[in-house]
Amino acid sequence: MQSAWLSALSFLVVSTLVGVGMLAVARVLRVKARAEGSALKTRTYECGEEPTGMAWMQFHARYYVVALFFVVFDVEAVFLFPWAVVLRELGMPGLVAAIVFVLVLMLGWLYAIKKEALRWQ
Amino acid sequence: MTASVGFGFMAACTLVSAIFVVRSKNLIRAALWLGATLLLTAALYAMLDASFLAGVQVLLYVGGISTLLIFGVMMTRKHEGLVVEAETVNVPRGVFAAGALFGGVAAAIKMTPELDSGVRPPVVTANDLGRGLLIDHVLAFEVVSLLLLVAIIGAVVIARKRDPGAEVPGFVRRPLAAKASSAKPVANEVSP
Amino acid sequence: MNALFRGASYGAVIITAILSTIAIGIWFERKFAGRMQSRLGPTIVGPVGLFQPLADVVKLLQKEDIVPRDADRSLFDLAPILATLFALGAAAVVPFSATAVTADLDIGVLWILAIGALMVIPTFMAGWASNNKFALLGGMRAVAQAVSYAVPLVLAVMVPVILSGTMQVSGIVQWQQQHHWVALWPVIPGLPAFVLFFLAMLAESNRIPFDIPEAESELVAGITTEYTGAKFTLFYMAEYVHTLVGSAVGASLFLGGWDGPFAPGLHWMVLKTLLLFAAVYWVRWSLLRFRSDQLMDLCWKWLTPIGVFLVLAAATWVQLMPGGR
Amino acid sequence: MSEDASEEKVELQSARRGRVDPHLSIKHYDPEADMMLLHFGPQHPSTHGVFRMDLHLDGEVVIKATPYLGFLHRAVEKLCEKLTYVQQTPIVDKNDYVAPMTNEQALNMAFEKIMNVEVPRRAKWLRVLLAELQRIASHLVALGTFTLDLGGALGGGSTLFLHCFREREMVLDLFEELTGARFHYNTHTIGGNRHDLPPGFDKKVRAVLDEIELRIPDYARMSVDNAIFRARTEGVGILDGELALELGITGPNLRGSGVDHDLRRDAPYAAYDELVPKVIVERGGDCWARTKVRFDEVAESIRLCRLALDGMPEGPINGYKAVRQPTQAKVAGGQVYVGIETPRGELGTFLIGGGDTPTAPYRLKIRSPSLHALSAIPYILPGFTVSDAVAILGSLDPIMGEVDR
Repeated sequence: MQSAWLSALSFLVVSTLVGVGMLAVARVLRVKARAEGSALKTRTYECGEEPTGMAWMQFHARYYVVALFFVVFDVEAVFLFPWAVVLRELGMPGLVAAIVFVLVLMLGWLYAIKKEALRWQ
Repeated sequence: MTASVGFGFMAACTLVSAIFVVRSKNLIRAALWLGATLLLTAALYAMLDASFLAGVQVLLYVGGISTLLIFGVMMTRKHEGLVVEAETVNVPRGVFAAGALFGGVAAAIKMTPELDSGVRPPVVTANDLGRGLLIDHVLAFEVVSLLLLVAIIGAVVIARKRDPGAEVPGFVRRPLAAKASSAKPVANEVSP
Repeated sequence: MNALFRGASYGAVIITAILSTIAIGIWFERKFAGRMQSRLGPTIVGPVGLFQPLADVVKLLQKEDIVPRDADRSLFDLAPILATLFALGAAAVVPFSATAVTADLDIGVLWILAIGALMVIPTFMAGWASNNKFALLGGMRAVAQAVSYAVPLVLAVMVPVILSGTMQVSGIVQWQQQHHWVALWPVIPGLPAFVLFFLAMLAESNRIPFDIPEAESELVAGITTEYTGAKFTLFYMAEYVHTLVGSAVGASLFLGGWDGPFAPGLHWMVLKTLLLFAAVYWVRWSLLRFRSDQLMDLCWKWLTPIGVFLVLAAATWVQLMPGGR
Repeated sequence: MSEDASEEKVELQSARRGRVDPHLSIKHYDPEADMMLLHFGPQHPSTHGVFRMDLHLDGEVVIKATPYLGFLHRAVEKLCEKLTYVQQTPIVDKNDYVAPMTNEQALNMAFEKIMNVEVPRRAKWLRVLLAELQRIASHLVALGTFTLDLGGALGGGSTLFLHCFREREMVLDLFEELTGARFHYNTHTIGGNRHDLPPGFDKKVRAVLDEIELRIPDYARMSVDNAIFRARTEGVGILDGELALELGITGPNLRGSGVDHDLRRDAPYAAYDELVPKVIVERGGDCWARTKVRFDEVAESIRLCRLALDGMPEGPINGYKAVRQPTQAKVAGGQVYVGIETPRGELGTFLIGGGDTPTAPYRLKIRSPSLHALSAIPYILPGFTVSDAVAILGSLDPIMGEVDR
């Protein structure tokens, strides 16, 4: 394992400490209300009205499609990164290969735009 | 030595979070635990000097696939107000299947002499991957794009399945991004 | 062990620096916004209101910690910590000067993108765990937005990677340094890529005109609706950290990082970062907000193909320029 | 001309066909949908006070909207029945709390009509001046709060909001100098006005008008001409003129739907028969058109204010015998209706005199334009998203004090 990864790991640990530390400090500093945990106070906010039903509900497939598109385009990007770093060695054939790769994907993009699959409602 | 202890610890963490994925009653939590498992797998990759793969694992799997799964879970319910519950059934059979798979893979590893030679494998960088993809396996590289194209088309088909409120009497779907010019002209002759 | 210690010590210094910059930054933003709106901004706490952010933090930390009855308690508590962690995380690979870098990973750019992609997890967690309809709507919007804008972000970031041929952030800065980025920065892929990056960064850190997830006039406070006290502070802070770290990333990937005449590299890097940071707030206090469907349209119909085009343009540039410049 | 009319008729029919059913039964809605009932208000940042809508959402699309009113009900009408005529003026100031001046004007005009009191010419011109100044202030608030809804309290919206309020402050300063109050002016009385213009006042008014006129292009750049603003408002919340007339919607909301109707021109009161305003009409019927009408009316009001200052006649400002005690103003009986064009539309006062005491009305009914504007919500909101709900509500510019009274 490269040493840089260890440094990055310990950086993340320090970052976590920021959040945890803040919550710990707040635990000491914060006021304890007399009516802590009272039914009125812990009710979910919904503009002062009693909430109707829970917020945990079913969602529509269009959200799913956006995530799917993200994954597809990210996979594309992930394949392009190794290409990007060796582009100079590859020369023209490498460029052509990538252009073909991207154009095929953009066909899919064009289809999606035509069918308005990415329209957010 | 420290490295293998660290690796063992990470592997154990991965395993524990994986168990949480299957044992978790709440599907959303299961999906989040899956995210944690995938993240820890990325850490394992990083420990094995596969930096690029580790980055890709986080970017695609934790960022993308778990989001996809969360959305998928959010889509699965029919009734408002119910926490998604999932029950683990057939535990013995599951354990048996997992054990069999583990045994098979372990045996395969054991039987492959190169994997057990104790020699550290070469570090594969993104540059090596790039050369491999675009010089040795160009065709595979191009086929991947076709695969992704199929994925996009599939996604579009899913999305087009239903237009909410399409055939409800009295409900009119307005064009969301209508321009003012396409707005309905209005009465002018009525003036008191 | 040495590496671990390096990470911890550099991390402590960099994180402290980031947090204090943000404290000043909040003061600066409020003064700046005040001037734009023909008012004074904070004036009471300290000289010219300089201690206002500090007072705010102390006030927020003293607030009562209210957890909604119907919330998923553990996820509710975990989300703000993760938000801070992932907002800060990208700073690990940013070189603040030629030497001041915590972990100069060979896949630095990928690390930045990966950590950025992780940000959707705490956002969704907060929105879902609150069991509040506004929070859930905000959370879903936030996830969809972050996930969508990650695509132009990745494509924009790929342009400097292609031009310099490395994914190491310090490598990209060095490449710019060697090629006199000010004079020779290829305008065709470089400048539009920077604009694309800036837009995607605004969206990723939920700043106006892309602050749909929070959208306080519609969704009250989006995912932070149910959060009080320290947990709210963490979210609030994470947003600013995200913007600042994003600015630092932008400065090093597109604006030559520590490279600059007359002054030490650190000064230039800080200056460029702060200028970008200020630009974000300039935009924030002058524009209105987009609607979520317009946001998605903008991303998928315009920014994504432009990003793809820029990537190909950069690749062509590299191939056509003698010596790959 | 006839061709035009027939074309319009066809379009009207299609507009009616495409109308949303506000009583849509949710049971008949798609059972597959991800339905959510969201209480929007009363404690919500952008409901312009205390207003509640129950939104049935499919994802983010509103499929049914049910407004609930009455959170700010203060029984003003009933209170007026208990007070003497003179005492009522400061009470109604609080109805439309963004434009108090026009409230008291409407009330006092009803008193004058039922008591047959002639208003002197100078008082009429003064009333026009005050009403138009109030219109400027009120439309600035409407524009500012609308961008606040669109751009958020923590963004560009608040920038325009504060700029608008700065100009509104200048108008309020003028009112303060004239009447001594910033809100409860109590300057309109039976038969005219209470406060005459102090010396040098017209110069100050002109300075303020010049200042506001100077800033209008800036506001246009930040609102009606801004690309994001247009993207957020164009084609959103389309209210066709037919529906608007059916619902009794008046004022800029009606004129934004292409109906050329303005009481100042069509049924002149005060000095509007001499100072005829240009009526601004937009045909879009969407949020942008409504805002644009208000925006252009500011400029028109500035013109009218200047005209009123130029031609302000000399003379007394009150034509009614001096009232020493509140009980001196008496009405034996009869009923009147007076409607005036406030910044929000037709503010009507229906008054039945007499009853148990001659010093108080038997019944006072205030017809408030905001109430009618809100009645459009179940029709124009469905089909749009939650974000648009905020924009549509903001563009109707309702004032809850006036809605609930």
